[in-house]
Amino acid sequence: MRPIPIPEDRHFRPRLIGYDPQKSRPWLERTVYAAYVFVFWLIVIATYAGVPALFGALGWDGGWGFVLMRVLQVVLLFLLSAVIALLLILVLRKYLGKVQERFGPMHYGPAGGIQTVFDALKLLAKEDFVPAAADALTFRLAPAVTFVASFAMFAVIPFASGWVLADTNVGLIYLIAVSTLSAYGVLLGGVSSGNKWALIGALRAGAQMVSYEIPLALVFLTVAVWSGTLRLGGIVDAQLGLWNFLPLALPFVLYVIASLAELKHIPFDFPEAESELIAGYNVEYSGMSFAFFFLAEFVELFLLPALIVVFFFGGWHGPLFGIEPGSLAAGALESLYFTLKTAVWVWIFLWIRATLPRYRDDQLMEFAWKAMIPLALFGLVLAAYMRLIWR
Amino acid sequence: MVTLGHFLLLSGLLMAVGLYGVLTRRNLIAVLMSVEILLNAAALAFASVAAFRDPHLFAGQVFALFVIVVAAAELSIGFAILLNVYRTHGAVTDDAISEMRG
Amino acid sequence: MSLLQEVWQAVKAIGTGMATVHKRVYEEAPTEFYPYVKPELPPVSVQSLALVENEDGSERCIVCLQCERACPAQVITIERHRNPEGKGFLIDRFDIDLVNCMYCAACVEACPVSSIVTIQDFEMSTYDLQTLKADIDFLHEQARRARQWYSPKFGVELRTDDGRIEKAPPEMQPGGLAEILKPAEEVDS
Amino acid sequence: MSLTAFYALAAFALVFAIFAVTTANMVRAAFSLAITFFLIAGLYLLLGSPALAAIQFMVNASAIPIMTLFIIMMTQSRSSAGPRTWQIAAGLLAAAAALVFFKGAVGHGDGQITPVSPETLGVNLLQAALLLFEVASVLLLLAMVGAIVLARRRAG
Repeated sequence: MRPIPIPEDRHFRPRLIGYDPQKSRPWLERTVYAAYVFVFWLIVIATYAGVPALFGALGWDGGWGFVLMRVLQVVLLFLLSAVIALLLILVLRKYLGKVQERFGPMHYGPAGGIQTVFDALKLLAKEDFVPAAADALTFRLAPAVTFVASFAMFAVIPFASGWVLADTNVGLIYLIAVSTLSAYGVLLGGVSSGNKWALIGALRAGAQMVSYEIPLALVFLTVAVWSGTLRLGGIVDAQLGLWNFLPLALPFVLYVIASLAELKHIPFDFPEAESELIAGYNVEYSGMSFAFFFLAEFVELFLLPALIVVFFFGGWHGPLFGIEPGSLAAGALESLYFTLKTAVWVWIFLWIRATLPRYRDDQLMEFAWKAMIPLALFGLVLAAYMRLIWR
Repeated sequence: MVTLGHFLLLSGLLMAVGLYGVLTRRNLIAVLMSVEILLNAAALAFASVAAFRDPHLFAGQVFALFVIVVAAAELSIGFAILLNVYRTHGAVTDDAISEMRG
Repeated sequence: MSLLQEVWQAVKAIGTGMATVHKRVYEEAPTEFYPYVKPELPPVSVQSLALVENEDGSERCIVCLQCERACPAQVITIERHRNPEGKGFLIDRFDIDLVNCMYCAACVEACPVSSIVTIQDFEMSTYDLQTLKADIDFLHEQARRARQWYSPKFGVELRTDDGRIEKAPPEMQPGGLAEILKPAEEVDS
Repeated sequence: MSLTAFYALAAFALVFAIFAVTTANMVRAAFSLAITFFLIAGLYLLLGSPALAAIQFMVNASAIPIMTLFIIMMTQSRSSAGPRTWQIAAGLLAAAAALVFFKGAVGHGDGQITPVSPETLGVNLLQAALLLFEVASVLLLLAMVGAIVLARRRAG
């Protein structure tokens, strides 16, 4: 008689930390999120206060030393974007799970808190192949272009007063330019994949992003007209008395809608509509290349809400409790305010994603050209008129 | 020390590349792309002369802006025409639209 | 309907939807934590098959081949030889191909001595299909591991902690059919 | 340092421009065209004109190559046929002529770069060059209307 092995425990059972099988513990989840935000905050402080202080102490703040400092800051920002992606993917999965009567990831780390780290490791370990029908060079380049286009926006985002890489006086124009750029990677990735779904997804993405660029740029101009400057720090400073979302209510609403479309976020997620296009432009990607597309998407999911905060919700402004402005403590506190305001907006974006269904493609374009652009123009004229009267 | 000569020479080289492209490309989209290089070379020449020799008015920079505008307009019209060519002839090469030659 | 009314309705619909979604977040999910918490299965539940031995360890199966004939999927293979010392037959081979079995329990219905029973062990997932070509040892082992099984003749039976087989109380019997099952008890004794 | 930056930007701009006009793969051509225009935007930064650089970035380096990629997809011309021999000859000749025309630029002047702020450029655009500005807007409007009329699918 053949002996049959009967394992005592036939199932692979990963450990459950923080989940009583009978009930969930929301406080543990929130602690995990807070820990991620805390790491984020520390990296921000290190990037914008620590590194310049270090180089100033070493006396390397001129010439190539300055270049080295900027390089170090950019490396730290890359780390920051990795933290953002890890946190946002986790929050997205947990939140959507709750909405859909599930728990989301809960097996690895406290309350599933390091699930996304393992996911990232899995993506790193996967084979990164190029399909036979693809144009190999462009196919390889596309994820990098997408990521760089999103990442480049960090250059002008002010985390606190003076905490910005390039406090340029063409900041807004730079933002418009860079946000146009992110259509590149998507278009190149889809076109070079040699896959019809990817091609359709890329064409949809291109058309959608180019269309929604226009209201987005018009809202940028409205904010510039209202604040009287193209510098992002200047825009935040101009909101000291009154946050912009009150006088600029119409452009604010338009900005939220347009940035949803720019993010390729539900209800505007045509480029990667799973039910129609499998995954759209990134269907042929795997491994590291796919990870870069993913990273870019979630960095943008942080950056566009951050821009909402900069433009309409007073950026880093908040009560300072008597701390002298300009000091390290004040900068840290201001960047914390900025982070928390941004977190609220990210949450609202996720909430929208959990609620709304997808639009139809022709309705999307019609909405952009027939509603968004006229309204944005109207808002621009209105803002200019109010500015003439009031200031 | 960067001088005006550097920029003008670069502009000339880009102009040469653009001309070569206009004359050798057989796909009409590629021809339009070469024209873009030509226009950019011209804009670069304008902007550099303005930056080096016109410290008050910067008329050259304004003109460079105008060149960019013209480039955008030219390209949109050109692509619209090419789309029509594609609809009637099925391709956008120079062979496709040489039927007038008989 | 005017444009403004339409816009207002759209905004109201979106607001209602988002409020509903937000309320849902704070409610408990009805998720079952399966590998950690075993599900409550009904007493009669055809998850797998087992071959019950008597309490003294002797074979309950009389090798009558009723189950092999009853099986619609023909997954039961039995070989036997005549008992040289007494009456009846001895088992050479009793195999059930659990891969192709469709768990109709026709064999359980056919068994005159209620040797082959249905058990509640549903965790049959494996990396090797060969382990599901159950032979007699496997089927006995399954029966020894099971705490509870069912056959139409004896109803639901339980295995106590010291290994004895007992009849389940009437409330655990299917439909509470304690009276119908009485003649079966007489056959057993 | 500015000389190093100039040589780096100029060399790569030329390389990518040459690649754009010679490669048979149209998608790659459009992409290298975009890179050329990025590098030219960098040259505008060297010229002390961030506004011009940003606009170059926005229009020439982003919008136009994306439109080109679109039209490449729509007309299904992913690859371009190679040039004829006489075309190469004519092209080289024209390029040489252009270079002869520009040879006077070599060693031309050693002037100082005057940076121009966006405000100065804007004020100039709306005061000294107001007519040009208006003409440009009319031109853009005409181009938009013309493109729509030309590209519209006709009934039947």
